[in-house]
Amino acid sequence: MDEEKEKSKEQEKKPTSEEAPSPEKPKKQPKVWAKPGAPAAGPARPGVGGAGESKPPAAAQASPAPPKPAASAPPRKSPVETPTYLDISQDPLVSRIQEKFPGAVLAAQSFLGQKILTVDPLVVLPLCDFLKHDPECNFDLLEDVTAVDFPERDKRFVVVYQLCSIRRNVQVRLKCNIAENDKVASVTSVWSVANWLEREVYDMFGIIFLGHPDLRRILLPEDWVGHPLRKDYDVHKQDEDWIQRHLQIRK
Amino acid sequence: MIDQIIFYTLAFIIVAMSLMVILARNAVRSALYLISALLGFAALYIRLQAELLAGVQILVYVGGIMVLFLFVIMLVSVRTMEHQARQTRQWKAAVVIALGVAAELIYLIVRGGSIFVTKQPPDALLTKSQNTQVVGEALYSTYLLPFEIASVLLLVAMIGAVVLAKKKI
Amino acid sequence: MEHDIFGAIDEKTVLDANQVVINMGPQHPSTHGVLRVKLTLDGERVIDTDCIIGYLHRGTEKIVENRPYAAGVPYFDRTDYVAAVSNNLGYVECVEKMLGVEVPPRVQYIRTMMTEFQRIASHLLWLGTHALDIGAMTVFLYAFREREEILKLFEALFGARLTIHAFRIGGLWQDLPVGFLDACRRFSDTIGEHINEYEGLLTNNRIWLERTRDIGVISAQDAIDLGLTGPVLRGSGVNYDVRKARPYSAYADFDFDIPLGVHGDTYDRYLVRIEEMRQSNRIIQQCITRMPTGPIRAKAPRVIKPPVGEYYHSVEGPKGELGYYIVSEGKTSPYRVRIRPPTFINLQALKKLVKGHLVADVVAIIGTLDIVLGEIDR
Amino acid sequence: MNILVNYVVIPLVKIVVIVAILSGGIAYLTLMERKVIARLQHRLGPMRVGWHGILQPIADGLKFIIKEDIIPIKADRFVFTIAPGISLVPAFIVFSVIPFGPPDSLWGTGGYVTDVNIALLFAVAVSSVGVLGVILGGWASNSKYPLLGALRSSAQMVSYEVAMGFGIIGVLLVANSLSLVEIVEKQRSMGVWFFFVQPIAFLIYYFCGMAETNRLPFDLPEAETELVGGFHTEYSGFRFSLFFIAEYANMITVSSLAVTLFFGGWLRPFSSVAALSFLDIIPPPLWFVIKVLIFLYIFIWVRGTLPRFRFDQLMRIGWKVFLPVAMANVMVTGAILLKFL
Repeated sequence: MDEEKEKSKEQEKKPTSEEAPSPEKPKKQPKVWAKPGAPAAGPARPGVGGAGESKPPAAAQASPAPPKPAASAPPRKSPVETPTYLDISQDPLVSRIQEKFPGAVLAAQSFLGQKILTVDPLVVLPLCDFLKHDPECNFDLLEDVTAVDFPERDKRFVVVYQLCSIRRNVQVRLKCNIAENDKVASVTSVWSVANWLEREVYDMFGIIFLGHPDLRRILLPEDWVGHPLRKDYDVHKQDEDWIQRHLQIRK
Repeated sequence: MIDQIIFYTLAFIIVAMSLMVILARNAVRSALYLISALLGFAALYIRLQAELLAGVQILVYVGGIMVLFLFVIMLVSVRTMEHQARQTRQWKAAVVIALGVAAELIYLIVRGGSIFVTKQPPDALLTKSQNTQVVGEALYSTYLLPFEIASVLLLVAMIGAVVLAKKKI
Repeated sequence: MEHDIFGAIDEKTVLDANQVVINMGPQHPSTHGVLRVKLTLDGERVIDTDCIIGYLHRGTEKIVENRPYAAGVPYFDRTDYVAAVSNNLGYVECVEKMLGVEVPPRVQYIRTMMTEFQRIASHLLWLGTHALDIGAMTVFLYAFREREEILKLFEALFGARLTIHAFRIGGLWQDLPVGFLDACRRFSDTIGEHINEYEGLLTNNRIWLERTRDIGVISAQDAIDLGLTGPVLRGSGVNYDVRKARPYSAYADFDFDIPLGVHGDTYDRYLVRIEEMRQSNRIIQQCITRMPTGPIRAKAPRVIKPPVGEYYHSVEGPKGELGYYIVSEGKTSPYRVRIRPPTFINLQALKKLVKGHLVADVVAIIGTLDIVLGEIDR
Repeated sequence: MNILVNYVVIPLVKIVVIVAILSGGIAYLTLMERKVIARLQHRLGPMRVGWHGILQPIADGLKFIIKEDIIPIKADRFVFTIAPGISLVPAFIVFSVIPFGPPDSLWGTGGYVTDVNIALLFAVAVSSVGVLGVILGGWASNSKYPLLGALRSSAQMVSYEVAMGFGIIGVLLVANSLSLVEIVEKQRSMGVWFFFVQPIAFLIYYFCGMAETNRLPFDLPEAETELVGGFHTEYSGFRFSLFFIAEYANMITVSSLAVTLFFGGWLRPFSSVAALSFLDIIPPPLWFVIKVLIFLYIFIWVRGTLPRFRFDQLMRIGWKVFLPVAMANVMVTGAILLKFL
């Protein structure tokens, strides 16, 4: 099932400069494609719709967004824009960064109104320091650090920093793509909160943060093998290995 | 007769416990034996109708000082002390002192009671409820100076302890 | 002044009890779960702490990667298991945002109301356990008495009390049962008095003041630097509440205040949470009186397949900013779901907060951080 | 023969009776505590065993006896074993000097086991021994939480013993005797309970008593939410129950002494007012018990209401509040007595 083509997903984050009919806020029109009146969202105790069994009849492709074929988007009857990544390289924040760190921002996009800057991993630390202390940026709160694994890409990991400025009440997301053995600078010196967050990313993805004061596993035991949130992590095998090693239980 | 039995029983307990104090390898057990010995003394005092002394003995020594003893012993790691050498190079000095004390004791035993001048207090002082009062009067009249000297000494010791414990005051 | 005469004595040789390492937890009554705190003590004074967590790690984020979107909801009941409604709200809204589904106002109101009930319930649990940690046993039982009423409401509406699978993507499981709003109103009318009751036992109690004032002080700047959110942040006087900063659900429609602390100590955080319960009650009352009619489900797709993209949506959970970051590859199950766990991040501040305090304060500070291990370990 | 009866048989009988009553009283004190606290907290408390849980203490006792008695492998077995006894025995010995009836009661043998002339000193001294059991138990467990509990206990004990002693001296000055019987008699002859003469002394005594019995808000040595039970963390089964019994026995001791010293012991209220003589319908020992129960109730009430002090605060209050106030009380009392008597 689900023989959607996900192979063509690699460079999907290409900014789509042409035709920006989709606004910042998601235009939320109901996408009706269940039978109207049928209990759509939560009919009964068991979760809605089983695993991907209901196969959409035909790809809808109403959406224009060219670089990434939106074929995988659910088909819909009413022609509604599928939200896409929009280019925001003219955004004042981006230009502010660009003038300070030329070339640091590899891509500036927005998705559903959220700003996403893909930055050069080499400048993460100075850039973060700048973003925090620059009075015009003032991103004083590091909300989250996490990562996403795309094993089929060259640079398989995306490290994601979710920043927020409490005073200006704006958010921005920094992303940097790194390869498996790349390291990225720790931002613990900028925001103390990054300490545990980066430890968790290390624990779950095996990404090394340079300059981290205490880079140990945090949720998993010290002697755990592997990094579970990687897509190629075999849960069952690892689990059995660990149990065998520690509890001497054999199947 | 009964008096004798009681006395010798108590004396035996006290001596045995005192020996255990120095023979026990574990400091906390030593403290336990010391407590037992002190309680034995308290019992002796009661037998001598010195109830106040017995009460003070328990209150001050058993309830107060031994608590502090244990406090200190617990802080010092007893289990490492157990493994330390019991025989130090001081044993020669110890033998000399022990022999001296033994000689003294033997002398006292040989000479018997004749070297102790015992004064029988007036009967009135030994009546039941007067005990405490007698001690109090003696302390604050006849023995006022030693009493005050002792308290000053204790004060000095206390200040010294505070200074030692708190480097930065 | 320094006495050099004593310098020659190495204290360690005299007393090697200067530093004791003591394990608080993972089985300890006041770590609120299987948290293990390694305390390095000098006497009873805390020199250093190290939190060892993960005993409850279930790999929630990994599990939901392999589940359809809708089937992920119950897993988030079990992260912060004492605030399941808030967790559900964050996830459900995040998926809805990605889908572009707008839920009807009645759903918004019900969700908001139930989330505020959940906030009160969570704060009650916090209050009870926090007070119990400090030795005030009666408050604990009082708080549980009222929490029980909330759980009964949950049971009536959601069919369960704790892990309740409160919301569905696109709406609700069922409409409010008959008489539900009256029950809510009854609760809402009395909770104020009950809060006064707790305050009567604690707020001006000399011992309570001594135990909480100037304990675990954190300045506004440090709090932000440590990524604290929720009442812990607001106790330091930082006005940041996601309900006001980025209103979601129906919060924009209601009048409520954000209580702020001044000193950033345990007592201020206590006051903030107490006042938050009152404000939550205000929201609930507004919800009850203005409850709109209408459908309880949006026209959401049956198979939920958000378009390729990513979204970070955060809600103000009872314990802080609860964020969901979902990466979709256009499949029926999310490519990656990241939970921003507020208590995980808040717990990190423990090290800073307890430094120099006594063992008894560690308990008070763990209490004031209002942690829940299900969420920390996920 | 007469000596044998007077000094052996009668005291022995009294001791047996008192120990029996006390044991039963302690058992039902636990039930009372649970019921009262439950009442304070809007719940029912024990309801299953017997009518309204009336047999609960027996079930508890059985449970304690039947439970496995665990001695940690690294514990000091000898000390670990005897520590609960060291705690328990003094708690019971104190009752040998506490009078619960006038000297002419119980067929002229006196409502007490013995009336020694230093009874008050004896009571204070012996009850101070009990803490040794706590300390030794905490140390012998060879575990960190119990050790911390033991350290707290010893520090707390030493601090509060001093203040308590000074508090009692106020009474001594007024009563001019250390005998508890005479203290009560003095209250009758003066026609006023010493509480009204020495209210400050009473408050200090009672608070220090709470501290000495490790009860909230002073229950730091056990503080189950911090030290997971403190000194008795490693104890289980019967040995644990000995500590438990000792704590409750100490509660009764403190209450009994408070009644004896400050509230006229076995005397009925207004014992000098003849118009109230109908109150004599209740025999003196019962008056004593009633008063003790009131104080026990206060113990429980406080536990249900107050949070716990922190250790340093506790020490500060002991040394910087109670002790100076108690000393001032002694001085003022002494000055007044010198001036007017």
